[in-house]
Amino acid sequence: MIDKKVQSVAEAVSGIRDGATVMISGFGEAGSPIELIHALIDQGARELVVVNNNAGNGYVGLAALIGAGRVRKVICSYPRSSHSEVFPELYRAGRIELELVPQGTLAERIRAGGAGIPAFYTPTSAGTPLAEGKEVREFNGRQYVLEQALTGDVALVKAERADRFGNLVYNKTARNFAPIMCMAAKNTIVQVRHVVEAGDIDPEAVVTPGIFVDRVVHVPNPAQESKLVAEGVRYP
Amino acid sequence: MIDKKVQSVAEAVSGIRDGATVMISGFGEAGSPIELIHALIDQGARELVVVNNNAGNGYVGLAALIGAGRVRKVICSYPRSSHSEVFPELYRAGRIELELVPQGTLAERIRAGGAGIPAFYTPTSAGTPLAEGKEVREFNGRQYVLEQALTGDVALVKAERADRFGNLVYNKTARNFAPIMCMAAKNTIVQVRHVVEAGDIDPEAVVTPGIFVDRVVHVPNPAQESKLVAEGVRYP
Amino acid sequence: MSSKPAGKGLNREAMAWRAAQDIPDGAYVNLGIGIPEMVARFVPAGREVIYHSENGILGFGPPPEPGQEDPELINAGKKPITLQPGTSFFHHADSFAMIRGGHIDICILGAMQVAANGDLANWSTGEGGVPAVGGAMDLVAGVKQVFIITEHTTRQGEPKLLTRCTYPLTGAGVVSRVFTNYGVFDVADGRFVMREIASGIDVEAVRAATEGPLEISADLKVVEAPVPA
Amino acid sequence: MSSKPAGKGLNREAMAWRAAQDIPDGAYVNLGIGIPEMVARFVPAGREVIYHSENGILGFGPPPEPGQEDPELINAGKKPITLQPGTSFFHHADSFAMIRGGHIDICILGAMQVAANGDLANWSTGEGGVPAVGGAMDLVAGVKQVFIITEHTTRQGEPKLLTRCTYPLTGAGVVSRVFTNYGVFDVADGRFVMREIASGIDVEAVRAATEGPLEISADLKVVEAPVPA
Repeated sequence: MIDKKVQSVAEAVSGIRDGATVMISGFGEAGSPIELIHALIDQGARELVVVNNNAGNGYVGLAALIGAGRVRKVICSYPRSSHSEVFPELYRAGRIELELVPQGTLAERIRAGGAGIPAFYTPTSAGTPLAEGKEVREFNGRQYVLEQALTGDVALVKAERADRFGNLVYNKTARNFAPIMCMAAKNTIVQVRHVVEAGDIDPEAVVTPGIFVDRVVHVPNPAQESKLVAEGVRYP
Repeated sequence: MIDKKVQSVAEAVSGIRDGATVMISGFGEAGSPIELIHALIDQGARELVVVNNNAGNGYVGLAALIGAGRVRKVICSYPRSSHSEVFPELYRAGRIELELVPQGTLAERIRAGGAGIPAFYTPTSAGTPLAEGKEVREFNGRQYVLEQALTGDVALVKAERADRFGNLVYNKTARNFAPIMCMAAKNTIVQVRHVVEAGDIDPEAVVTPGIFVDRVVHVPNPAQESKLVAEGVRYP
Repeated sequence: MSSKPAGKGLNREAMAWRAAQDIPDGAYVNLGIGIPEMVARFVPAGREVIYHSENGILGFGPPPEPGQEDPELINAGKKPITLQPGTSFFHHADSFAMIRGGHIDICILGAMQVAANGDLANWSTGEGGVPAVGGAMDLVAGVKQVFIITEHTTRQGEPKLLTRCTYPLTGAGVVSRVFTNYGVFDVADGRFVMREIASGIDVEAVRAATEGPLEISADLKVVEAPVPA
Repeated sequence: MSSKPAGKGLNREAMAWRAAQDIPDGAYVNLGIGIPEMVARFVPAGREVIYHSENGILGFGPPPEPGQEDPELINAGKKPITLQPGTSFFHHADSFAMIRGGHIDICILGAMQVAANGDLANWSTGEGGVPAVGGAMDLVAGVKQVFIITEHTTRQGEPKLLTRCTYPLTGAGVVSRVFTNYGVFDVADGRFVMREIASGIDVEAVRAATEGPLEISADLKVVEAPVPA
């Protein structure tokens, strides 16, 4: 019988290797799989390339992973926020690499990676410094930039509910990058607030079909990043 | 107040021009907006380019539109079926044009059209006659074919439920091409079994957000194409 | 025409109010962070506007009452918002398909510099620091009409409406209208066309504060902002 | 080795049964129209297999009881299917993202011709008529393993396992295994490697009916099909 559930976040992140490309869901704190990220810190993989919209807040979650020196490079659209200290400091010191990608191009590159599309043209960034070094081509009189797919060795994702097949639904705007990251990674690891029986999720309302999911771990009361930041928590 | 509902299928298809590219949802009969197609026959637009997975069955729906001589060209993946007479006859007589597209490429071209992506590379059809005349390019040691976006002047779509904003949900495998056609057409016209109040569709379960929909018409008891075909019905 | 000292013109609320008047009933609108976010408060009664945010929500409502915030119900500015009848959620690729695919009618953004050819610079001064772009380049590339709300000059008094942007571009030839504290400007045919002027502001003062080519509409009107200026 | 006349070998059910044995527990599988569709009936007990169909469904069940058919619940062959716990629906672009993106483990298709270099021809004889391709080119381009079930020769007795396909290709270098009425063949390193032979079939008869380079495995086994042949 298919059952993608594992018993702990430690088991969920086992096997992630040094040098892996790790996609991490979330837009700011909404949808950030903070317990999986902390488990990855404990697990110890190094030289990671992280794909996320941002670069973490305070000293927990993604910021803690970066702060622990585990991340070689961040691919993101917006690495600044009012509570981001860790990434800016390392970046200014030349100790971490940044690939800055417009947010929609980032989303489309991830979606392309999941859909078997190696590259596509987009109008975004044409005529700007972010198109430098990239092929530009005209279609119907307008300039478009060639962008390449992004894939992950691993995705760490937060969802609301899962069944044993890995079918997922999300909560409100915590959905954001999660569904496309599930598609684009070889090994998709999901923390969920609720584990339900097969058949309990309406087949019309499944957002991520289980085919895109490898491991599911039950985290019934996930931490809220902004609260941890406000409390000055540091992980570990 | 926004209200995309119109009062009749005739009003729904009003304004469709000669020469328009018309995307029509459905996979065989499942999801085919048969009442809208019949209204389009009555409306009279000619020289249409139709995008559909197939080319109609019997002498109703899409087959009737083609049989009425309204269609200049069909863009599809599979124009044959056990009950398709109209298209094959016109095709053999050289009286209708066919652009044959692999089904996944067809879906992706439509999705690209809706997403503002003018072109993309795909492995599908590389090394086959359907790649002839197309740019082929290597990424990571594999051959990919450049495919262009498809957009529609109009989409005729069948859905299960809509609210006044045009938010849509579908029924089972009748969903198929409808959501991406809603995205790819300038004027998306939808027939629905049920019209519901705003707020009655779970925001987590909306499949097509209303931004992709222009007109909604209530067709509470849509005909079943296979029954009409079995009964030998011809439209008009 | 006498050249009296320029007043401050419209305040932030008045600029947001003026931009809101140009949003038609039924429009799909994306509002940037800062003054643009305030626009929603000033849309005229009777117009139903549907707001989109990059992080995957359409048709959301105003900020919640204090204490009712949901950290998983936010806009792209990471501020709390609310559900209302007709809201829908979707993932990031679908959200930017709406943007890039030309489905959003209007986006309203801030600017560091706007050029008379429609170029916009609003993400980087090009001077180092940590670069961050977010969804701005996607919005200006995809949304049908790009409106800008900005102070007419920098805090140092330097013009922001230029012949050519000197900062790195967000998009080339993308801006169609600019709302500043001095008035309303269309961007057309390589110049700024001033359509409306703030009460108490002198045309010559606007000329002096504008580096790019500026045409004054023969039909120049005064901005009628009911918001206390 | 004596060359006795070749029997017919496995019948359609036996071919489907044999292919079904090679589907592991937990696999995501897409079955083509015809004999491949029959494979689902023969998956060994205890293995849970998740079936995908191009028209936007994953995890569906067997055909319904007569009278229970739903015209809006069908597979890509337009035949009625059923829901079961864990089924999900999605649109066509997402469905082919599963295919093209390498998320389906195995697809099983029919063939007009298969070549020893893995080329497949199964959509057109190139001889006119109304061409139709469906999702075959997407499946062979994207699915991790492509299995073929086919009679070993055409009705006219012409070989279907060739050095090079003469019909228009569905995909180049895509087939990994072929199940015929004569046995089981891996496609590897530019040749067919016969792993198993149908009971009552002579190796020399297989050689005679195979145009492409054929190697007989040193470990050749007899297909153990419990299905009446």
